[in-house]
Parts: sequence; C-alpha cells; structure tokens
Amino acid sequence: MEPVLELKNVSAGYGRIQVLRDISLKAFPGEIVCMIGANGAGKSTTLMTICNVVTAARGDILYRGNRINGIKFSKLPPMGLCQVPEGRRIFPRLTVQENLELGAFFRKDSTRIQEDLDMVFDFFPILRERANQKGGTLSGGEQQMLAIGRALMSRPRVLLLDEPSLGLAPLLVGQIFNKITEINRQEGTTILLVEQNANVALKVSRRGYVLETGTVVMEDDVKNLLQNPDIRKAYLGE
Amino acid sequence: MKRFVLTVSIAALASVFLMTGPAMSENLKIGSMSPLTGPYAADGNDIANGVRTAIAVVTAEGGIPGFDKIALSPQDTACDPRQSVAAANKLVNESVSAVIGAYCSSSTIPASEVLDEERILMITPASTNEKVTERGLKYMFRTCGRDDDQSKAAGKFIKDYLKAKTLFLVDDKTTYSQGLADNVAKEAKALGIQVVGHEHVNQGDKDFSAVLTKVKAASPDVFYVSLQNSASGALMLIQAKRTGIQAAILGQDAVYHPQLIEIGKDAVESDVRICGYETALLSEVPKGVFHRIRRAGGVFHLCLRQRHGLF
Amino acid sequence: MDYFLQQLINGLTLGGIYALIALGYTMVYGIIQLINFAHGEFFAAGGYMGVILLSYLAASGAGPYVCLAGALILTMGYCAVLAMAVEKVAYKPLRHSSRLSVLISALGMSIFLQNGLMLTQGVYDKAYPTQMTQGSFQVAGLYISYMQVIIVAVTGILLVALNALVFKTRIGKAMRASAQDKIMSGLVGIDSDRIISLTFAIGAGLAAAAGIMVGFYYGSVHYGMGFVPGIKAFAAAVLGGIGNVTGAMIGGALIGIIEVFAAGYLSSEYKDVFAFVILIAVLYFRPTGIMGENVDDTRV
Amino acid sequence: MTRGSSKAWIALGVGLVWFYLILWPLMGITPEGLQFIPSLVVWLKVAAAAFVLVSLNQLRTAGALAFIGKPTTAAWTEIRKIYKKVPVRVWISVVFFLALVFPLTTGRYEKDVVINVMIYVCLGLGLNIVIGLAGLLDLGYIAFYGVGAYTYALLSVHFQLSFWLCLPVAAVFAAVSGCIIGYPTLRMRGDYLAIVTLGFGEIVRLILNNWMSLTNGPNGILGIQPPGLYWPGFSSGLTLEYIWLKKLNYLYYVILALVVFTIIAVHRLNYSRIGRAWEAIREDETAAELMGVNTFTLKLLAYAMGAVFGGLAGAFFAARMRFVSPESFTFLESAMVLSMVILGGMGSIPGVILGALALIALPEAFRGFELYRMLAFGGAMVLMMIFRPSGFWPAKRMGQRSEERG
Repeated sequence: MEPVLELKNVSAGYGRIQVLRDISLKAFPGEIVCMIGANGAGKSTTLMTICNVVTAARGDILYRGNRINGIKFSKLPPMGLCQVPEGRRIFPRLTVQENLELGAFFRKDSTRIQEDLDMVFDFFPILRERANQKGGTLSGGEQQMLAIGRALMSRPRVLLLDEPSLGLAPLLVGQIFNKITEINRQEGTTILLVEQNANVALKVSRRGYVLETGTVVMEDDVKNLLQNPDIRKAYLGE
Repeated sequence: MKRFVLTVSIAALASVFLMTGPAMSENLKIGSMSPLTGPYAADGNDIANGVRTAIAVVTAEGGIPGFDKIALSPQDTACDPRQSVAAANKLVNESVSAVIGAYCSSSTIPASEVLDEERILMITPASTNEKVTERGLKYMFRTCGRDDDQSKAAGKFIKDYLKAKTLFLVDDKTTYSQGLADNVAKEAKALGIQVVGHEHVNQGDKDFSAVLTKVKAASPDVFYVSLQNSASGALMLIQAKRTGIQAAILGQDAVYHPQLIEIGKDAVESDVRICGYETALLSEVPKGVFHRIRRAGGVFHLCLRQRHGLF
Repeated sequence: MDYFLQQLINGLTLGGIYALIALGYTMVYGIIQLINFAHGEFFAAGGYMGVILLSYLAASGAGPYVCLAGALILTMGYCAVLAMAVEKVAYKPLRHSSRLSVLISALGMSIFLQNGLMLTQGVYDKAYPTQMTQGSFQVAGLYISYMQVIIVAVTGILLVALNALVFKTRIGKAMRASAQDKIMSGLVGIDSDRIISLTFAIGAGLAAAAGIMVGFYYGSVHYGMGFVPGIKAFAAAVLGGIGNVTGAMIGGALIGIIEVFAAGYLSSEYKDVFAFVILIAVLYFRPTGIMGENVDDTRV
Repeated sequence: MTRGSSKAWIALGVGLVWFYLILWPLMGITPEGLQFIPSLVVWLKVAAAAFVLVSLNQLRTAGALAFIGKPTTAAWTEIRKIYKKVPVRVWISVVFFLALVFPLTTGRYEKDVVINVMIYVCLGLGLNIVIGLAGLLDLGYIAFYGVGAYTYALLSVHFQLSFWLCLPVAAVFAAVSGCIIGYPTLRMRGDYLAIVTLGFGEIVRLILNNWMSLTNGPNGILGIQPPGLYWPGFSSGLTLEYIWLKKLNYLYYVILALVVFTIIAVHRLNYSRIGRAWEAIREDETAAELMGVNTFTLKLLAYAMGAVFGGLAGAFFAARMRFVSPESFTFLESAMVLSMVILGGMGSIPGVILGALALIALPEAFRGFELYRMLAFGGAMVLMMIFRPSGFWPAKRMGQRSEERG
C-alpha cells in the first residue's frame, strides 16, 4: 500500500545547527503512527520540516506521492495536511468560534463548514459553552481541545499532532486520546502523533518510531516496542 | 515671486561683472546656492532659474568682454546650514568667480564666511536678516530689501491709506517673516495704531483655523499676514475667508507670486497689489480709494521698499 | 462659548485627518510591527492623484459629484497599488531581518517617494479646485464650512467600514490572526504575504482619502505635505494604543483637539509642544497607550 | 535559460509593469488629455537600466564574468586573509596616519566633507551606545546635538568662554538633558520608546525655534568664537600667542582628536562591565533584571553617555560653523544618524564609521544630480538596506551563538 506521507533521508536545522540527521519515515492511510523521543530529540522540528516551516537541507518530503519540499506552508491545509503545533498556539484575542472558523478558512463549502462546526462542538461540548469567549481565556485542556477542533475544521487527510498531552492532567489526557482514536476511526484521518508521554502514545497507535538526537533509532509495530527492554527502561519508566 | 526673483538676479549678475576684472580663462564660472530639494524647493528653483535666465539675457546681449561662455554650477543647500557650507566649499573648489545665493538666512550666513575667506563675491537675492550684511564682510552683498524698510512703508500705508485703528499680526517664525512682522508692529505702535494681537505659527503648519478664530474674536481693522512663501500665504487667505474674517488682509512681498492667485482663487480675487521700489508710488493714488476697498474686506499686498543703493 | 465650540469643530476636523492617516500606521504596525515612515508619502501621493484626476474628469465634462466620487475611489485604488509595490520592493526582502533595518528601508523609501513626487509634479504647490466645495454655513453664530462636515463625516464612515471589515469579515479574521501568530495562521491556510499586502493597500487607501480631503480643505497640496502629519498621525496611533484600530481613531481626534485648543487658548507657536507633552504624559502613566493591551514583545 | 534565471526575468518584467502602472498616472493624466510619451521616455530609461543590471546579474551567476569575478573574489579573500593575519593595532595606526596626512593633500571641499563625516561619526558612535548596545530605539537623538551646540554658542557669545572650557560643560548639559529625556521612557518598551524620544526631539527643536529671548529663535546665534590655541609665536620671541583655529586644516585636527577620543571611550565602554550589562538589557530586559542588572539606572546611563558624545559633537559643530540655527536640528537629522548606525552595522565601531561615510559622502557625491540628488539618496538607502540588512560591517558579538563563531 502506498504511504500517504513519506520522508526520505531528510536533514534539516536552524542555520548551521543540524537538528534532523537523515530521517526516513512513512505513514500509511488511516493509520495512527507515533514518534516518541526525549525533549529536544527533534520531534517538533520534524513536523515543522514536513510543513516547510523549517526548510529541509537535504532529502525529499512526499505527500500522496508528490514532492512538497519547496511549497509555501500556507498551501498545505487545502491539500489535506494540517498540524496542531507544539504549545497549541490558538489565537488568544480571537473568540473560540473565530478560532474554529479559521480552521476552515481555505474551504469554500460554507454549508458543510457549519456542519463541521456542530460536529466539533459535539466532540468537545465545553467549546460550545465558551464559543464567544476569547481563546486566551481558556484553560490548558480547553485550549488543547480548541486546537484539535480547529484542525478538524479543515477536514484533514493527514493530521500532525505535536504533544497533545502537554501540560494536561492525566484524566484529561485520557479524554483527549479517546477523541483522537475516535477521529481516526470515524473520519479515517491518518494521524502522525508526536509525544513525550510514551505510555499513552504507544497504547493508541499501531506503529512507532523512536527518535534520539535527530536520528530514527528504532521503527517497529507497537507490540514489539512495548516488549523491547531498552524502550521499557528508557521511555516507559520500568 | 518669480518675476521679482528674476529681476533681482539680473541686477545681481550685472553687478558681478562690474566687480570682476576681465579674466583670461575663456568661460566665466558662476555658482548658485539655493534649496533645490526640501520644503523650499519652489523658491530655490526660482533663484536657480532666475540666474539661468539672467545668463541667457546677458549672453543674448553679446556676453561679457573677455569671456565667450558663462557657465552656471547650481548647488542645492536644502536650507540646511551644513549642506550650504559644503556647497560653498564645492564652489570654491570649482573656482567660481561669484555666487548668487542662498535663500534662507541660516544658509547664507555660514556660507558667506567660507566665500569671504576665499574672496569670492556672494550676492543673496532673498535673505533679509540684517546680520547678513552687517558683519563687515567685504564680499557679501544683498539685492533684496531689509526687513526694516518694508515695514516703514507698511506702517504708513495702514495709517494713512487704510485708516485702520486696530491691527492683528501673524508670522510663521522664520527669520524673514518674523523680522518683518516685529518691525511692522513697532511701526504701527509708533503711528498710534493699536496692535490687538501678534500670533506666531510654525513653518510647515497647514492648519491655521485656531489662530484665525482668535483673529475673528479680536476683529481687527487690518490683519497683517507675514509668511515665508506664497504657498503658505494662499493657505492662510483661504482659511481666513472661510472663518469669515471681516478685516482687510495685508500681505508682504514674499507672498506676492502668480501661484498665490492660482491656489487662492476666489479667496484673493479682490487683491490689490502695490509693489515696487518707491513709496512715492503711493502718493499718486487718492487716499479714499484704499479706504473704501478696506471696508469691503479687500486683500492688499504691499511690498514697497525705499530705493537702496545696490552696494 | 461660541469660541469654544468653533475651536472644537476645528479640532475635530484636524483630528479626523490625523485619524485617517493613523489608521494606516496602526494596521501596518499591528501586522508586521513596522513604523512605516513612508506612510506619510501615501497621504501626499493621494493628495496629488486627487487633483490630477479631478482636473482630468472635470475637463472631460463629468458632473461635480461624479468627479468627486470618481477621483476619491480611483485615488484610493492608486495609492493601494503604490503601497503594495513599496511593500514588495522595500519591505518584503527584509521580512526576516531585524525590525530596525526595515525601519531604515522605510525612511529611505519616504525620501525616495517624496522626491519622486517633486520630480513628476513640479516643485510648486498644486492647487485644488476648491470652488467645488467652498462656502460655509452659520449655525448659532458658528462658522462651519462644508468641507469640515465632509471630513468628519467621511472619516466616520471609513472608520465604521474599516471596523466592520476587520471584526466582521473573513478577511478581517485572517488579518487579526496573521497579526497574532504568522506561523500558525499559515498552518491554517492563510497566506500571510497576501494579507500583509492587503493591509498596506487598505492603510494607503485611507491615507489617500485623507490626502484628498486635506487638498480640498487647505486648497493646495505639496510633495512634502506628508512628513509632519505623518509624525503626528504616528503619535496619534501610539497614543491610542498601537495596533488597535479604534485606538487610532481616538488618538487622532485627541491630538487634533489638543493641538487646536493649545493654539486657541495658550500659544499657537507651542501647540505642537503641548501635543507631544500630553502624548508623553499619557504614555508615562499607561505605557501601552489608551486602548492598547500589553502586546507581548516576544513575537514568534 | 535555467529555471532560476527565467524567474529573474519574469520578476523584472512584472516589476517594470508595476512601475509603469505607478509612474503613468503621475505624469500622463492631464486636463488636456491622456499623454503617454513623457512617462514612456522615463519608463524606457529605467527599463534599460534595470535590463542591464539584471543581465549583469545573470552573467555573474552563470559564471560568464569569471574573468573579472574570479580575480576580484580571489583578491578579496586575499585581503581578508592579510587583514586577519596583521594585528588590528597595525591597521588602526595605518588608518590614523592616513587621517593625519589627509588635510595636507586635499582641497577645501574634501576637507569640509570629511569634517562633516567625522562629526557624524561622533554622533553615530554616541547613538550606537543607546541603540547598538542598550537596544533603546531613540528617534530624537539630535536634541542632544542641539543642546551641545547651543550651550557652547551661548557661553561663547555671552561670556566669551573658550571652546576647550565649554566642551565639558556642553557634555554635562547634554548628559543632564539625556537623563531628563530618558527618565519617562524607562517603563516603556520597543516602539513606544521611539515615539516618546521622537516627541522630545521635536519639543527641543520647537523650543530652540520659539524661545526668542534665549536662543534668538529662527535668526540663530552669530559670532561664535572658533577654538583657540596658545601657539609658540616666534614673531616676538618665544611667547605664546593665542591664535584662532579658523582655518579648515586646524578645525580638521580638532575634530580628529574628538573622534579618536570618542572611539577610545566607546571601545572601552563596549568591553566594560557596563557594556555587557547594556547588551544584556538589549537581548532580554526581563532576564537582565532577574540577574540583578539594575535596568533603570543603566538605561538612564545609556541615554546620558550617548548624549555626552552628541553634546561634544554639537559644541564642535557650533565652533566650526560660528553660527547656529534651529534648522540644523530637525527630525530628518535624527533619522540620518539612526540610519548610519543601522546601515553601518549596529554595535560595531568600524561599521558606524562606514555608515557615516556613506550617508554624508553619498549626497555630496550625488551633488552633480542637482534635483535628483535626494531621490538617488533615498533609493540608495533602500538598496543598501536590502543587500546588507545587518549593515556593512556588523559587530562580531551581535547575537551570535558560539558554534557559529567557527
């Protein structure tokens, strides 16, 4: 089966500082793939490189078969590739509703946008309550839901999630990840999940990559990763 | 202002030739210093073009003995003292025989010291600050009137011809216009005219509504406007008409320029202009005429000067 | 009492003009944190294009209202195109370098445009066909000229329209989003370069409208007319809280009224000094301006 | 035609179309009708110039200009290598020697321009402390220049004090006004600072122009004494007569001494404890505050130190012109000094000197263009900024990570 998203020997960085060193990665349609690694391993940089916010020095980024290396990152959402970046980055001085509507900024089909809006409000009822509140006034968990809701509004084919569990209480983390699996099952969205919280990430996804200091050190099905002693010691805290 | 600057430049150029003995080099180099860029570019270019026309006129009449060509090197001072000294030094390097120059007094004064040191003749057609020629510089001359003599004529005109009792003055804090307004105020007080107000605006202001409302409240017989150039003069006259000021408006020579009519249009249509070198000109006109025009809120431009020797 | 009201009208008119220019400063600053020193030149270019189009349309026999409306719209369009070109040439290449280098590029562009106007339009002031809107009417002893009413009215209309655009429309949302976080707005599909270009166009359009009205109100335009009002409008934008659209309107009106009352009641030669002293006093007690919320400096 | 080069041609084409779209309405629409010829003529000239530039650029990228390109780049790397090998102290003494000899070999005009450059070097280095080191955007710096100039002018005219005595007095007055202007801005950040300093600059200029009794308003102050010196006069035995340094040559050496003093002082400040504290404030004011840097007093000190050099340059300016008027202290001058610092390279002494040279010598070089002088100057400023955003000679320490030093 053709991977929907593929990185071939990609290297990238900021100026002369190399962050990603020769990374290759695949994500198949409808699959949840996770990438775990310590802080500063280059997880966020990988997602930013996929979206061309960080330009890849070498290697190819293939999305549905065609090379998207040089494309302006504002052209990706219409192609179905969306990202919820690190730290959620919702628009603090826009209302919750406006944040969500911006998710569908590039879409022209206004009737279906309204449907999606109701769908997101059903997914995250708290957001319906706070629809006219400014984004900045929401709590961490609510902001995270808003960020994911906003990404849903663009009906992504591939969703890049950067540490959704960041700064959330364990109970909330559980809720968020149920929603993520629900989205994947219902909408069939391919999800590339970047997480520090290895436990939760590995439970939810089918395949996983382990990233250390900019290189992929291991790639396997989740079952094998869970048994692997090194992984258990390094990431699962046994 | 254009015709005025032109006549002044020709006079200046003519005097230059009398001063410089016949030099052997085949072409006579003349320098000109005026603000070709910046806010005063209109007047600066008048001066430069005035000198060009003067050269054309002189060459048309057979040129100067001993020279077959007169070359002009126009320099831009942008009314900035630093740039005018640089321009003066450049002209020294180009070894010009004389310089027609500088519009703002603040450019003329420093530049004249440079040129005087190198014994190069400098004639200013427009800087009216008394200090320009009172510093004992041998090579510094002026062909425009000084502030004090135009104000004598204005005082006399207001008193005898306009028969005004009260006077309101406005000037825009530039060497030329403030000096003139202060002198006119002094003359008016000496002649027993009551000065009901003397306001200052800043050069470059466009909105005079606040000051004009003050003038309207004071409702003087004559409103003396002393501004730097015709553009600001037109601004003042349009807004004065709009605020419904009944007083007769008296302007000075700098504002007397064809451009004033072009911009002012109906605000200046009842404009009586008396310009020339002789106060005697006044005597020919019967006194009552002006009095009647004043009552109708007419606009006058008085730029009379005592006949002054050129040197 | 009449004197007070008459000065108030003068102040509001002047304030309206400053507000229109200040809007351009605030919008451009809001989106790329640039003090656009060339903005005053769009105001001047608007003044010139206004009289060029007016005399052309009048010569080709159009009625007064057609002339006025036509000139206004076409001039705003022209200045929008000019602003977009300036942004592409002088600011876009410096998008990722320090904010100070863009500032100097703006200064250079201001000098360039000013002299460009002088060279194409001549050094003399260009007269406005003021007979179209001359005349004033009296209300209880107060002299109000038609032009003063037009300026305050047009300023009000343009501000309401701008507020609706920024807070009610889709493009407005994109502009606000882009101002708050350029990377994230890109990730939801907003092309920030197009939004920045659009912001410049709108800002310059408003400044052009102000240019035309100043032309009518004062009777003539001069290539250097944009410099001093530009600084005053920038002060107004900061007084109102830089980056805040309504703040620019309040700031503009305030600076206009302060200036006129300082000239009317205190001394007209120090009116600018009072305007700046009050600006500094307000900023001392409220460092982010009247309407400004504390915009965090660390922009991504 | 490789993909890259066709992109350049397309950009040129689009640019020229836009240029005509902007130029034609300004020149072509006249009450008599629509004219195209004058604007077309101008457009063709610009198009031809642009065409030449782009084709040159294409040739350069395509390597066709190797026969010029290679030797120049080789020479340039050579110079760089020599420059690195030879200790800086040698270079400085060479430059200093050249500066000493300069006035003897040149005419009045060149001396005058270089004196102006040196005045603006002092101003630029002073402003560099405020912006380059402490990162405070000061748009009203010329106020200190004015305070210095008027202080010396008034002291010299009213009390006949000598120039050398007034120098420190002018510096103190400027420093005091630096604190007065600096104080209200302490709590402000970024561009709010810009407008407040701009406001103060305008306030000082307006006061100079309107306070008739003190500053004689627009008429300015006349008859200021130039610097004097006791020089061993051989005419009547070995007596020290007092000669006025009026000649350009003498004035040149006075300002040269002032520039050398400024450079040494700024250099020492750069690498002193205060200098590092200023740089901490510039990089991140809150972090600096947390680390015990007393930002309030240090920012005031930055204003004061910057003002001192502004005052010194002002005093010399007054002594040299022997006439002072408010027209020399407009906002445009502040903008010019600011441009020098940023164009030359923030925080770097050679950079500021290059910046001053560029922005004073350039308008003089364009003097031949007469009306087009300022147009070319504005255009040059934009182009210089685009091709060297971080300045001609950026400071080495400016925000560089250690690995990038390599």
